[in-house]
Amino acid sequence: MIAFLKKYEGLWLFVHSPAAIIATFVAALIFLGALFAPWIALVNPYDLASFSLFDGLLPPAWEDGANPKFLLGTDDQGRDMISSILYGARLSLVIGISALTIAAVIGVGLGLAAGYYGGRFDAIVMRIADVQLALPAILTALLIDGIARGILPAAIQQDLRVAVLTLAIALSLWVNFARTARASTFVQMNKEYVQAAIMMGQRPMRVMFVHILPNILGPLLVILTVDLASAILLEATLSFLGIGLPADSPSLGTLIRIGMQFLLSGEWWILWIPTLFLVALVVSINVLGDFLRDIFNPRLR
Amino acid sequence: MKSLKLALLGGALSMSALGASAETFRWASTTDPQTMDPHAVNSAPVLSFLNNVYEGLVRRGQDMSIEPSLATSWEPLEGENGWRFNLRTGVTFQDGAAFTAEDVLFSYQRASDEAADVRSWFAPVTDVRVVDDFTIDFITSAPNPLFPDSIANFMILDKDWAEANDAALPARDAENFATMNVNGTGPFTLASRDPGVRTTLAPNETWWDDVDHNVTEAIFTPIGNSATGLAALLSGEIDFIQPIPLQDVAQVEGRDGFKVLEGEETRVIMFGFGHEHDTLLYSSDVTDANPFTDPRVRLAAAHALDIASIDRVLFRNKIEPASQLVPAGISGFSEENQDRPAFDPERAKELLAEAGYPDGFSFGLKCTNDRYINDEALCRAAASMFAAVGLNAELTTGPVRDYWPQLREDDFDMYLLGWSPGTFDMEHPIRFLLHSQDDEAKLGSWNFGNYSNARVDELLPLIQQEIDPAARQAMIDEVVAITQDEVAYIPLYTQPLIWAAKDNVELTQRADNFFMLRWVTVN
Amino acid sequence: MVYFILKRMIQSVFVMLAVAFLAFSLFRFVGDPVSQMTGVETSVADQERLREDLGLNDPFVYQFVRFTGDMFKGDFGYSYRTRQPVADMIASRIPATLELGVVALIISLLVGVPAGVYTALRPRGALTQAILMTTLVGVSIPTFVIGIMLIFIFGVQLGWLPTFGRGGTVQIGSWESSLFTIDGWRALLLPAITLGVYQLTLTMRLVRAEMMEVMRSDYIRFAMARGVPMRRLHYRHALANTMVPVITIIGLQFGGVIAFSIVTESVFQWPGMGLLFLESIRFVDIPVMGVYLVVIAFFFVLVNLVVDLLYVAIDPRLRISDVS
Amino acid sequence: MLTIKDLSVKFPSRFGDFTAIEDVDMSIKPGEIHGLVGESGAGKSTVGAAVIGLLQAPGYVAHGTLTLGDTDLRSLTPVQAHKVRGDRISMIFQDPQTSLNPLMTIEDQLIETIQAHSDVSESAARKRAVDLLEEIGIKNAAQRIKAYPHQFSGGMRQRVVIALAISTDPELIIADEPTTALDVAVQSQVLDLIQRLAKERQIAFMLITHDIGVIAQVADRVTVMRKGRVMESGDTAQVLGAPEHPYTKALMDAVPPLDRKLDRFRVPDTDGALPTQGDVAENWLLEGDQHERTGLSLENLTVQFLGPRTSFFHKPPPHVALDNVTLKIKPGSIMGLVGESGSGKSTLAKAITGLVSPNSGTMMLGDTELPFGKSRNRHHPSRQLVQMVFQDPYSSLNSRHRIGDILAEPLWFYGFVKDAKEREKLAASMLSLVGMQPDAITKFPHQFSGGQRQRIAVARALLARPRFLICDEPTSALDVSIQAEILNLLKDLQSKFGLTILFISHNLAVVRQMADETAVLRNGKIEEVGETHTVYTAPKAEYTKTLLELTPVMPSSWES
Repeated sequence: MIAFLKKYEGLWLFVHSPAAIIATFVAALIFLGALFAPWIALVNPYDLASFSLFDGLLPPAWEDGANPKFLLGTDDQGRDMISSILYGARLSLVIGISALTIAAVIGVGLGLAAGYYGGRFDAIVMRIADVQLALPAILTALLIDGIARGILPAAIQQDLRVAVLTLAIALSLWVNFARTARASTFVQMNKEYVQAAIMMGQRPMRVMFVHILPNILGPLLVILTVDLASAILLEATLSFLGIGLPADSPSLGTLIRIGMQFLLSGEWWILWIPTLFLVALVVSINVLGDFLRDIFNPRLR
Repeated sequence: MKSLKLALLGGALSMSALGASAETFRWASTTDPQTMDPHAVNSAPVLSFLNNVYEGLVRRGQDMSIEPSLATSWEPLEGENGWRFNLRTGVTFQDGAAFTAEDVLFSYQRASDEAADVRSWFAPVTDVRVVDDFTIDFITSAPNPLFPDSIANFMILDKDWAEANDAALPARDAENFATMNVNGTGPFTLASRDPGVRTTLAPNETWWDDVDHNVTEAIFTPIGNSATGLAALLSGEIDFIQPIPLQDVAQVEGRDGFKVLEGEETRVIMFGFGHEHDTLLYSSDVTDANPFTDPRVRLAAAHALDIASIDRVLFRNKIEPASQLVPAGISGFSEENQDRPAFDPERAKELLAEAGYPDGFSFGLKCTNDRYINDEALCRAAASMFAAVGLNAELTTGPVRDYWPQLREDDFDMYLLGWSPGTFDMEHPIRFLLHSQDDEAKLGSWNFGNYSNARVDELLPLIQQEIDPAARQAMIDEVVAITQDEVAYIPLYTQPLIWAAKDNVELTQRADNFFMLRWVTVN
Repeated sequence: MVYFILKRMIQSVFVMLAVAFLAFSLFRFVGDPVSQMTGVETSVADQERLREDLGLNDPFVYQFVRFTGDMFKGDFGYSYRTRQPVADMIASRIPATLELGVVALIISLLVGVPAGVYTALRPRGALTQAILMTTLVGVSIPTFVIGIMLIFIFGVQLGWLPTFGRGGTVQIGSWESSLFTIDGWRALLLPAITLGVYQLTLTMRLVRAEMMEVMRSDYIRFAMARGVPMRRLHYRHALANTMVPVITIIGLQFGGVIAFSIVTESVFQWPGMGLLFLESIRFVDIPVMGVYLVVIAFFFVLVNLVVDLLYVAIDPRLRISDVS
Repeated sequence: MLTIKDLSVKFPSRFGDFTAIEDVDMSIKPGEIHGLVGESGAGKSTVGAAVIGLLQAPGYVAHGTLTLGDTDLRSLTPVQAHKVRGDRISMIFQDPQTSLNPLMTIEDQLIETIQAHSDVSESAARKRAVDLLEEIGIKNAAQRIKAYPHQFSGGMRQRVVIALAISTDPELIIADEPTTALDVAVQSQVLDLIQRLAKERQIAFMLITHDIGVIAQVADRVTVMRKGRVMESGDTAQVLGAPEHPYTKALMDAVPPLDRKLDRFRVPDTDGALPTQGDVAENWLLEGDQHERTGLSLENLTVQFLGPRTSFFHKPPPHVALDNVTLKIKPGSIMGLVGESGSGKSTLAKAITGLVSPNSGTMMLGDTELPFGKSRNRHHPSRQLVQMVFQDPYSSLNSRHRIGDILAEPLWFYGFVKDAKEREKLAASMLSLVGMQPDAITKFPHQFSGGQRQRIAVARALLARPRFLICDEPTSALDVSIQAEILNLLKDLQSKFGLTILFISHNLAVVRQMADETAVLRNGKIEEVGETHTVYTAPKAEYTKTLLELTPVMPSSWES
């Protein structure tokens, strides 16, 4: 076992850093919880008939006046907090991860091409990036939310809300990928294996994706973890501004927005339990991101 | 009824504390009045704020009854339809100019111009004649017993001042002098105005009425976020905030030094139907018909709702169940038809079976999420109650800015609506919600489902012109009875009105949510 | 040098035009302004006439050309909500947002840079792990939650700081500043901290990564070999070279600061452009939204230009031509 | 006087402690230049770092004594050690580009060092700094001192580094590869400067380098190291002229002589038996129309690069990389191309392979004309007929691809072998042809040494069945012994398959061993071209003469 660990430097470092272990444990727990939410959760918060109003505002089990059936209490609608959080985390992660993938595909594609062709194409891509940076993420989300409401037929608007939100978040994150991919591609371009491939007469697409891409995955992976955390936070902020998901299919962000109304009214758990959950999720993802950055950092090679 | 009495009690108390020491009074609300021009926008926050600066011919007292203001008395005209107003003498505007009938005529022309959003108040008025400096006649197209009531918010401004600063008409697109400056006859005048940030009022020394407030300076600041607003009150930075979220009532009452004023707003919350729709838009199982056109299905929906538990869980026992489109205590309230459909899921299922939908159907319920108190939570609760009897509601909530356009395009199966009668009389909701849509006559303009009943349409003009109160009430009762039997709408409850203030502040909470500085005493 | 600035200027104009076009073309879908502007009892006919007057029925391209045309003429149009000229509304709100943003940036630099240096020089220290963890938690809590927590702790419970608004401000020409009164600073502190937390973590982590990179470079090892005193080596040599790349990235993060300032301003009722923008969205006040976006794009472009100039000023290699 | 007694340094790693150097003994008298020579990984830099106390973390001195004069360096506290650094011991690094802080003027960095060790006023320190710069040969130093490092050429910058090193007149200076990054001409000036300083200021120099020529020219005594241990040490003439230790002998054999051409380097036979499955690849190469040897001829080829634009109005000044170069490479021969950095050698290679498009002139491969740069479409025959072996073995192979895939790519791309299994078999066989174990197919590039990677690069080039091979500094990144093996390999392959080779290098000795004809390139112009022997023994161009004189070389008198 030790030999196996030694073989891969990354693993050896992993075993020796408690922070990474705890973070992975927490993140894995949350991911699994979210994945198996329908089976674990007491009640499906999205199905209106599955909970009743009369169980509203019940405190967590350890406080008086609680109903032991709901370990962490219920929100104003009578939804069990744990089930809401699991479903909420699931939705937040679905949105976060799909937004990330879209952002990665757009960002890396444009970044690679900008780095490879350079010159005018590069300038254009960078100006588009500037325009995107000039529009803060919240703005992009607002505007896309508006378009969707304007264009899409009313009937399917409701179930497309998740897609609209994902696209909005993705559009505000692709710039990070583009900038990193472009910088790394510049470095690889004057490496000799790239010149060899170009000399052979290989098509630009093949040079970019078969040769250059594998060599710039390191820094991109780090961006992936860090941006996953900010995607989830962005979703929460959008919900706060009232643009995020509707209240009947809550994500973590919506749960926190609903919780904000009860901040002072004594029902502290409606806000703080989802917030702590979100912090645990985001911190563990960030810690993993830092750990990956150290692994891929050439200094360790 | 209990809530209105409470408000009265509050009022009486404040009258006694006279001549307390001079004080700065700081208060906040969620929205800032858009403009200082009394005729530019017909919205509650603006009219409420400007009622402290400008005055109308008549004004509402603490119990909402009509009192003399710039007009000392008024009587119906003989020989033609209309009213004669005898104006108060010796009144001056805040810049010293004398108040005469000319100013009233000028204000009427300004307020009824196309550029003024309040022109709908003067739909019945055909002509206005100045008899002499202190008498003026309003000629109406038909007998209009409620006319004086309907112009309580019609505020008078000085003709010369307006024309001198070329503010003869309310601002169309660019602002004019009246948007940022005032010259009224009211108890307070504008000291400073920083739109969206801070507006300060100072007492009007030359006010004609006797002063029973002790405010030397009033500072109004809008606070959008309700949690921040509450924090501002509890930290002592502001003396009064309207409204506060009802789940924070216990918290405020728990702290010493603060008090909560609870009352009923005149706004009735209800569900409306697409009477004219021939199919359901959002249904996954019934696509060829609109079950809601059958009154039995509408009654079933009414029976499915348990208002008592909504009150207990969502509103912490602060709402009054509503049986019709206006709350009790409003003129024209129909005493006979006070009972509303009881919570009876079994009866609801029977009705649905009778109507041919034994296992119910799915439909689209559309609600706002930022317009009425707990509107989103209410719709979710209602949807789960409907589901219990087989009416599977697919809930869509959204901000109010997109809500009205969607309703206008009939994009709903059932929708949430809150209505506060502008003239505080039953005729108002009948004119806007029950009369069938008729654009030229500007009737039924908010009757989105286009509920239409010939008898109701026939009765409206009669009600408007009937001078004798008893006969008028009888006709109103008939309309209420018809619409209750046909379940044109499902009235749910009247919305609670929660204000919070420091203990040392005496003020009066009025049912139309207007806040009058002149009844405030800070001790 | 002049060429460099000119080129950047031209590019900036394109960026701003693109932002204006993008923003304007999307506003048509954000809701119907007329329904917000008119009262409950306004008839459909009146609403239609108002829509006509405001030119909302004109073809889209025509509206856009008019919008940009007016802007170049300096006429930014009037707000649908308050009928005030949009230029005045935004101008009166710029000082609040700028001061908040700048103070937040200063806080993030004053705390972020030393923390970054410390954590870089003692990578294994206990305090370093503590700093890294707390800043990580700080950036993981949504901004609005931090804001409200600060309000309740310092505003309500302790009562030291005001819970909302800008406090006493002093009018200097047309610039309303809160930097010259104690009361102004008391009001500015909490929102600046809330806005600064995100930026602080970012700055610290950037400085840390860059500093560790620089510490491994040859000229640092040569300076060590020359026995240059450690303090001077860390700050005069290492930190100076660290700040060059860090400044560019901070410039790029400007968009983030603006985004979070919208949230911070709405929580603290801070009368800045962000709050005005939020209100104009609720009210579908298109002219204000349009001009806000263009002003933000202008600031973004300006910051980028300043960052580029800073870059050239700091790094002699760009300033002085090559081998003489 | 520096004395080192059985010094050993260890680096803890997850595999336990890795011993970098073990039982090293050495002593350097004031004024003596002591050469420390060995191949990369021999641990020479570690010795220097140990002496000045700048070992890369987590390395530590396991045991042994280090005494400078009468101070035991190991017993110093960190603060004391830092005081000694710069004051009594200084260091010079390899790359002048990165040794100076780019953001500080030369003046600041000089004054800072002087004031670090002697409390003297700033003006006095400035005066001393100016004198120092004058002493090491920088003209109008008083005015140039205000400049930034990037405003000096490579050679000048190394002089400034030396000035910094001697600014506190130390007893010992550790020079780690001080001239490796410099051109021949500048290198000899710096070496003279070091010799002058050693004599005049009685400074003990530890000169760490892999270049035996430099040692021969400058060092009084020399220590030869291999894999962390000292092989042999003594007077330079004795150790280099008549080496006793077999490793030193092999090392000396591997050094390409400048004055004569060897047909092959004497290379110690490799431990494993040479694998023989190379025949499959050999036959495959021969069956192609190889035998038809094709030459390359260039007619006044000119390549210009546009500098960065500095204004809208006038175009930026063009930088002429190649100035109408005419060159004829006879079919089946090896043409050497010699030139210093910046002479345009690589640009020529890029022009031929189409990476750069020349502005004018013609290029003929055999009898077909080669279209310029971008206009050469991707399926032009020259793409396959012309192949290239690059300089840096660590960047010429894609580190994320397996060796098998790297080698199979040309076979698949040019459509030589359709079936994947076949391709792998041919690739394995080619590996053994270039002297590698066939099982290398499944491994990744980072699992091989520099020399092995260069062999793989040659195998890749051959798998395209080229007729014309360009070798752009193929061995300058390798150690002398490895270089010898690779050069032998290229000689064998050229003679066996009759390839036409363009061999580019800055090292005159290496070109002499390989090329039939040699061209000398300077600032884009051909200074001289001709049969190699005549160019080396009777150079016509003045530039070639100076190059031959300045190249540090073993004095023939030491030949055994």
